[in-house]
Amino acid sequence: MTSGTALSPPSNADTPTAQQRERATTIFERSVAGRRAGSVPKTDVPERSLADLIPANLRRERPPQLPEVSEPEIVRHYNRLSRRNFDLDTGPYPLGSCTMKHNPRLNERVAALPGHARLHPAQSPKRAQGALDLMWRLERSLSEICGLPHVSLQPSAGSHGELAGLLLTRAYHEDRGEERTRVLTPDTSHGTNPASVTMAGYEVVKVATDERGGVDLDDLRSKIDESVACLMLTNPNTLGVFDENITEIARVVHASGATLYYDGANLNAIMGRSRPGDMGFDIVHVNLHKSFSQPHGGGGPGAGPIAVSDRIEPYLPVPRIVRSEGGNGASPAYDFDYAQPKSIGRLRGFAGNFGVFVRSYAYIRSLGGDGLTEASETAVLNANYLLAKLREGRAGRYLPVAFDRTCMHEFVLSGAPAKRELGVKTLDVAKRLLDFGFHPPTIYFPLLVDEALMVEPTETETREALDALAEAFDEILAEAESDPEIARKAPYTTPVRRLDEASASRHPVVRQAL
Amino acid sequence: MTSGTALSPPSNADTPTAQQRERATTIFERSVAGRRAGSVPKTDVPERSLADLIPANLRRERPPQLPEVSEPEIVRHYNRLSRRNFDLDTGPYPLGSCTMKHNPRLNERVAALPGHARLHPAQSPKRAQGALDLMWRLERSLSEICGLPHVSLQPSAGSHGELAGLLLTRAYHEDRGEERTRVLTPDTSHGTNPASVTMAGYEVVKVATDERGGVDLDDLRSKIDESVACLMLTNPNTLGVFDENITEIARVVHASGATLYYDGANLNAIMGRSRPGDMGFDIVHVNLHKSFSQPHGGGGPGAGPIAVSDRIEPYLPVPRIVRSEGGNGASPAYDFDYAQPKSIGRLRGFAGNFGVFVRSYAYIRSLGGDGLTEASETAVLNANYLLAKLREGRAGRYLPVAFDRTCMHEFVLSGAPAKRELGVKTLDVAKRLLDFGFHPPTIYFPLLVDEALMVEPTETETREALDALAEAFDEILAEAESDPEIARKAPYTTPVRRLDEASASRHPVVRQAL
Amino acid sequence: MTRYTSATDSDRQAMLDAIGAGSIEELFDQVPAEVRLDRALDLPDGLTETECFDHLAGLAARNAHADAEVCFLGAGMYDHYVPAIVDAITQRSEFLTPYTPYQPEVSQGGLQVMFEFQTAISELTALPVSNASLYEGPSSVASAAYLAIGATKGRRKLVVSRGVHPHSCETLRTYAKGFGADVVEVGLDGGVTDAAELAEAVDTDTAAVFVQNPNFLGAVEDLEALAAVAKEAGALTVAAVDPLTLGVLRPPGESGVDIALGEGQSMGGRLDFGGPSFGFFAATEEHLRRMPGRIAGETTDADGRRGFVLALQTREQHIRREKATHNICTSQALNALGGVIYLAWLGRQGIVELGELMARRTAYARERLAGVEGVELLHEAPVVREFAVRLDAPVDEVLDRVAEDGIAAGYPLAREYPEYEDGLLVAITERRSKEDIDRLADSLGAAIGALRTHTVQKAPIPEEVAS
Amino acid sequence: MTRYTSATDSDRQAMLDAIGAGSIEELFDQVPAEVRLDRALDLPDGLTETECFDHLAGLAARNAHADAEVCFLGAGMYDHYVPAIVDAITQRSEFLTPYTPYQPEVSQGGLQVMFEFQTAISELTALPVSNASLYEGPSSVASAAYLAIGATKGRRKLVVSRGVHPHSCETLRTYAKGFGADVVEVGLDGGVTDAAELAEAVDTDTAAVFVQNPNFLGAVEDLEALAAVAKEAGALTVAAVDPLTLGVLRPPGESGVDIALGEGQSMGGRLDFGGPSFGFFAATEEHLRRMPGRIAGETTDADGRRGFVLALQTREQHIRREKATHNICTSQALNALGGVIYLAWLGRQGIVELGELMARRTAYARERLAGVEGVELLHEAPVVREFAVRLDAPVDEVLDRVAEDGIAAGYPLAREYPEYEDGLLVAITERRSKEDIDRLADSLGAAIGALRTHTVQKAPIPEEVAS
Ligand SMILES: Cc1ncc(COP(=O)(O)O)c(C=O)c1O
Ligand SMILES: Cc1ncc(COP(=O)(O)O)c(C=O)c1O
Repeated sequence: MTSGTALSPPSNADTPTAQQRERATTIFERSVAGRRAGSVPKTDVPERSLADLIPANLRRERPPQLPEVSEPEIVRHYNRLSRRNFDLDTGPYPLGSCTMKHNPRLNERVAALPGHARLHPAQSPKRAQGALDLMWRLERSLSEICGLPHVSLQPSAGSHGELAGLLLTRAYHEDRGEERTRVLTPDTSHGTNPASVTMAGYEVVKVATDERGGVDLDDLRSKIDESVACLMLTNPNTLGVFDENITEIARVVHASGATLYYDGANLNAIMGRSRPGDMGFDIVHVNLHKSFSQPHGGGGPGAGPIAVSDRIEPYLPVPRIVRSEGGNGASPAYDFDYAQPKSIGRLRGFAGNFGVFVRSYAYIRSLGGDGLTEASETAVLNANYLLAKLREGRAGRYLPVAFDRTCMHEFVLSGAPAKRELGVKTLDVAKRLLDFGFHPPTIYFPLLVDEALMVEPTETETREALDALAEAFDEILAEAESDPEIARKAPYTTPVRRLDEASASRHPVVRQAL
Repeated sequence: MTSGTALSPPSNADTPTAQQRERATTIFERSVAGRRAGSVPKTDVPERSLADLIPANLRRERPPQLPEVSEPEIVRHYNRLSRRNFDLDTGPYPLGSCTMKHNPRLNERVAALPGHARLHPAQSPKRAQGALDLMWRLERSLSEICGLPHVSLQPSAGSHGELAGLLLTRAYHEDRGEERTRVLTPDTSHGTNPASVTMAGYEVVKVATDERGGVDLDDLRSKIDESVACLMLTNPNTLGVFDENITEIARVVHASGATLYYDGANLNAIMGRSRPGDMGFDIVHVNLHKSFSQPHGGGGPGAGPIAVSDRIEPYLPVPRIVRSEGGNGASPAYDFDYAQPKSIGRLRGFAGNFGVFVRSYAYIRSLGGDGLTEASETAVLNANYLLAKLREGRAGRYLPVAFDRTCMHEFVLSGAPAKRELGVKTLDVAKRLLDFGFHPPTIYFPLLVDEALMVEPTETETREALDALAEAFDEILAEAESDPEIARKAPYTTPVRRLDEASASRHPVVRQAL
Repeated sequence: MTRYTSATDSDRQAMLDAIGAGSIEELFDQVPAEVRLDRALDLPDGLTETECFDHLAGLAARNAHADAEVCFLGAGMYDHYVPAIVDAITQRSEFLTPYTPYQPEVSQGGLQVMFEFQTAISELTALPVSNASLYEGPSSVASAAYLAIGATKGRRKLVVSRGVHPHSCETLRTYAKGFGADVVEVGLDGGVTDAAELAEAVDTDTAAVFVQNPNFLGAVEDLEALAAVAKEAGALTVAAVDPLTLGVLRPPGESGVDIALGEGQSMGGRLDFGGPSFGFFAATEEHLRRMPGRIAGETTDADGRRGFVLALQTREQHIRREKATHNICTSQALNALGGVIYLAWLGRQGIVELGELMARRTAYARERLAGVEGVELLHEAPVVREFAVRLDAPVDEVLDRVAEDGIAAGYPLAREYPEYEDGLLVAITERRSKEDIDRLADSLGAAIGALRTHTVQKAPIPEEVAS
Repeated sequence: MTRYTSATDSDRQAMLDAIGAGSIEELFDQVPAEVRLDRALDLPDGLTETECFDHLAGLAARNAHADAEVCFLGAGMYDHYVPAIVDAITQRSEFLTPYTPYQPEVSQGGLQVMFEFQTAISELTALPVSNASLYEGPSSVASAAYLAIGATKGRRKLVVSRGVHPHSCETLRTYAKGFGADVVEVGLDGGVTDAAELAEAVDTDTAAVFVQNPNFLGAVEDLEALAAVAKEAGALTVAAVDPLTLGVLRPPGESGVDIALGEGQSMGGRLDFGGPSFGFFAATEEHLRRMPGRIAGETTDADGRRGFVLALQTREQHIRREKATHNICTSQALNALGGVIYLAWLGRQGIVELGELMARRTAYARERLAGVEGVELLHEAPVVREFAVRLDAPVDEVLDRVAEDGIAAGYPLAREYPEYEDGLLVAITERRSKEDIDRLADSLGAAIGALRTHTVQKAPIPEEVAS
């Protein structure tokens, strides 16, 4: 119903859609010499030739070829372009590991308040007390949710948080005079984990996954030693299952002196139900653009605050936010503290993605503690319900769940049987889903699972939407039983059809020729 | 190009589009008992049973069956619905007489400022000086543009302004002890004109149009006498031509003691070039949602301020805005004046559509006097260019212009030859245009012209867009030459195809059954 | 070139060539010299976007708005919270920029919204048919009179309760001149419409009786009793109702009312200093073909798909011209969209909870203020969201003082109700907390106290008052 | 049920039945008891939308923002006007809510925007290839270091001009720990990078030289001369540039720079107390396959239609994992969209006019302030949008006084440049008029004057000063 496809979509491309008939035209191609939208105020100070102000050799001769278009053309161009995107408000977006939950517009409204949106980052903290107070409150909230005492909001996204965590780990060990060189990550880990490890100057060592989908304890024990700086985990992990051995894992890691890092991308499964700090993690990053409703914006912005234990605290990035209780009834005062001798230093300019903090803080206050817990419970309920629905149908046979147990907020299917028995790859199923008005799940990740489909419905999808999604899967597999070509050539109804990604990398064209 | 159709659209409905496959589902049909979006703050005052506050016989028993839906469902529902509309930011919208010009987003921004959007209408004028100042400035601007000294912003739209003008006329004549019963309108006039005449208690008398498209002077002379209260004109009129005899018409009308009313819907043709006041009009209404860029909103809101001459001024609606110069350097003060003994009284609550005033005032200040003049010049240039382009192609033969002369901001074609020679009606051409990605012109108006198409491109369309529109017309007529069925059965690509309007009126279903 | 046009000099030249004209001047030849403006408009030069924004922001800064004050102003428009989704959705170009849906195939979004809106209003009012909006409240009352005169075969008397919003009464009088009808007013008794006086006023020439619920003084009327009087004489009953009270108050459709209408601002609308908002208009089945304004109807397309169109257009000016049931064309579609989004957001439970919260807070506020020295109730009738008091000090001066505490205390009745020269109307919404109400009470008390002693110094008065 | 979820009790029951679970509790059985949270989160209760709005508005009200003050703050982020169309377009769900475009067939909008963005950045910097955004300015500098180390086969020395933004230097130092690289700083001379000192610092182990233009003190650097020194030693030149000066300043691509990057906030971005904004990153062709971040590329679909995809993904973490050129995943796509809309809005003429206006106003402001008693220029190098002065009074106290006049006078240099303990950085945009500048000058003069005489009273000092 929400998916909006009463009848099944076309299975051929005989009649191109309106968008398909339209040649993609860039704003630069719409440029006509002399046209313009914006205008700059007239000079109200003495007219001076630029020659007097900037030496000739430092001046630009030919202006950059920016587009020359009128305002109506710009608005029409980008409005039309926007309709070539699938978005969260079009239909279900069960993209595994990405937590595509509803983006409340209240958060956009409060982020746009001039007191937030128009606050200059170089404003004296004395005159930005509301902003520091908000950041302080968000730090405290995340601390409670993660079960770790100290928070830095500075990292700009999850991977930035990972890098921060690894540099904190390095600082921690070096401060204790230890030289550690290796970081362990499960073979199911997200690509940012190993990439961050390398950027932090460590060597990546893979840890195997056991038959329950958790960390293979024997493999872990065999690989851990004094050269290991850190174990990076996601829990529930990218298979959507909770590692039941987490306490033992933490014991082993701590015994070796390494730190235990929590990749918070899957926090949406356990808010109010379980806390990384209580599991023994030393460092956690949180993706505010996942569990805390910051819109993804087509690839950002986000924010990746980190929460840490006492032993890591001295190394947190600067500036820190400090609060001093206002004596006799006065309200407390907030300030930035730069004087942290052991700090790893800055990870970016100013104090982080404040606009994101505003949205996520508004989200946390809107739901409250119970609401966050209910959000996680419903996310897990929705995932298990969708999985059950899929099992009932053809997916049960062609797209079995990779690890057959109760899942958390997401689950991973294997398209291996579909490929084998129907000749339809996971990629084909995903593309065909587009014709049914759904965004496909994450595909071919985690690498561990053959032909993986990683499905995360989130708590904000309705039961009807999940039913419709399950039906679509079933119909696609039914089609494939009779004619696999349909999926192999899909999609048919999207603004463009299957794109040649290989050639785009072989002969990259990365800008409009002018 | 802007139209976005490189290839011509399908000419059959064999493959329904995604939107066509989707059954229209109302928000009420999405309702599930117990779901909700908004929440109401908890009671912070003593809990009281309603029974103590409202007698049982005045209380409601069963609550109204409003939808029960979560916020994500609402957002998705209306976002998806929105895509079933054609809008100004999708493509050209040459709807004659409606002036579908670009809607600047700056105007939306300033209208949303809390000082405007959150200002209560019952606020004391003392504490709303900015709002009254803005209204005063807008009144003065419209006065200058119309060439008439006095303005009331109160009317809510054009037709409201017309009614105001006719009630002003009544008050004016009655005040002079005259009993006049008839109002003249050309046969080309817009439907609101005669409808307003009737609501104002007058009898409508039609005046003929001459072969140049203007008022037939002989017919006018033959019908005017002491029983005539007013002549309502649009100039340029709905044929898009300027009445060259306007001065003589004004002389005749005034000689009879009647008032001359100007329907300002076409003001966009002459801003800064000619002024109704200078033509001899006593009363003018201005559609802020046409010439002054207030978005049409799918059928409002708008505003229809009126400008009048000295002799009409005493009867203007209350409240009036009055300005008192602040003595010695103090800034002037503004107030509402209700004490106007001869006023016709109120036409609505409070002081008019203030939010619209803000947008239109911002528009006037953005363009300035020269900008407004250029807007009108470009509107006339665009119309004549499009007409020339059409003439070059098949439209010249099948859709000839009704009055063959230079047009102003719009022109009227006659589909009579197309109907006769191709068997394709104006309605068919209009529906087929939808498949080409254009909104059709106004059709079957003015009534005077057989199979009329009324085309108003406005100044904000690009030359490329006009070329594309002309091409589309030509292609449609080419198709019709070979196969008229294509147009007769169009459209094929819209969310729904041709709708049965007759049955909707024969057996009206005007609400969702629950 | 303005920033909203795109014709460059070379565009202009090429276009003139295509037209075969030598200059733009030439295109205006048809405008006779004597009516051409031979000078530039006497208006300020155009501003860049940033200058224009700063100028408008400067004007806005001179208004005391409802975020800058604690606002107890009502009198027809109320400071209810506007959900963020209302702005987010109504600002989408697809809803913001189209014209009235004359081409239904590409207007299904707007038309379905109208259909949903009509359903919501029909549910609220418990009347079977609703239009898709009118301009706003008071002019809708006048439009109902036009309908009533037609429906009652030319009866020409309009009987109006003094409890109806003064703006509505004045608008009705303005329009009545055109209708050739007489407006007769019926007074109040104990805050509500005087039923006996009404019975006397209504006769066989009466086209309609106009009442409001809650009425302008906040009192809940007995619609059923009043409607009975009208029906008796074969007149229609027109009730202006407050939509957000319809979760708790008996709906007009269950009270014998023929036409229910009202101001829609409180349903997701901005205050906007009074407009744009929208008027709603619902009626019994028999009046469907006399309704003013647009009405969306359900139908099917060539392939049998469900779809929506403008129904019954033969009522309208663009078809029926001088015989139209009304002259309205552009209405308030976008505001009505905001209304239906708001009602879906509030939902079946919310509309009741909101009514109950308002009733309880209003009761608290009324008692709290009644307890303030120098304040007494203007009437004792039941109220749900607004109530009237009398102040023992010059109202305008009191308001000015209270304003200094950052409070807009209410709407002074004096201008429109000389008989309540000392009257003040106080409105409550879900945004006015108990704490706000207590602040109001304290500030009012202080202001009245100060002004009274102030008066004391001015004129000698009996001890007992002075002490 | 939260207002963002829709599972009612009966939904929940039906869903549990379908799952075959007795309770939601049961679904969490896999979480070992010892790590389950057996209490409610210690967070405040949820708020209704209106309460939440009021709470956030209350916090916002405690910030002195750029509409409430005349803002001369810069230091990397600037108060430029954000055109209304930027908000209108970036707030459309279709751009606001999607994830990174992993399914290109339904992400052509976002992908084409990236392609247009890359083109605009390439034009601005006069470098052939650009990515689709990084987090923000300073971390982009560190990312360039990572590229340079790879590109120079493991050279491990990073030479940084003291004219580079302190936040960038500090971020570079933080990252360098991970890279195992050394950061060496080169000082300034007369406001600009000391070329001689640079020449000494750069050697064959130098991976890259980092400069900024205009530099942190506002001075325009001679990029070409500095780049030549680097090239000499086979090191890359990385220039952090201010995009809105590139209409008038010689672009890095024409000055021998290998990598140009910077902070994008000034191009249509909000101030947002420092983020989110975006970083841009452009380079010479040879570095394409080492670039960090997303890059959109043009291709064709199965029917030969033009389309866009994420190109060169084999550089990225989700494919190459530990061998990736960078770890970045979520970036700043929405802010980059704002940037390309802004640049299209400003256009080819506008970018030049804006640069000229800033240069002229900055020159005026610099002279005006230099004329103020107690203010002198910190350097005489050419400037275009920002300049540095020294104050003859405690800077922080001066700023507090000036703030009382509703002016944010500038950025104090003391913390990051102890050698300029009395330094103040003043930024100019198209929003700061001559009038604003004059107000600043007067207010500064008054504040300094007051504080000096103030000091007089404190300590005895030579007459000539006192008089
Ligand atoms: C499991 C996991 N870890 C890390 C990340 C990286 O987070 P970000 O994209 O915010 O850098 C993601 C994002 O997809 C993820 O799913
Ligand atoms: C010529 C003319 N007159 C009057 C009107 C009525 O204006 P409004 O829709 O604002 O009531 C219109 C609107 O289409 C019109 O075109």
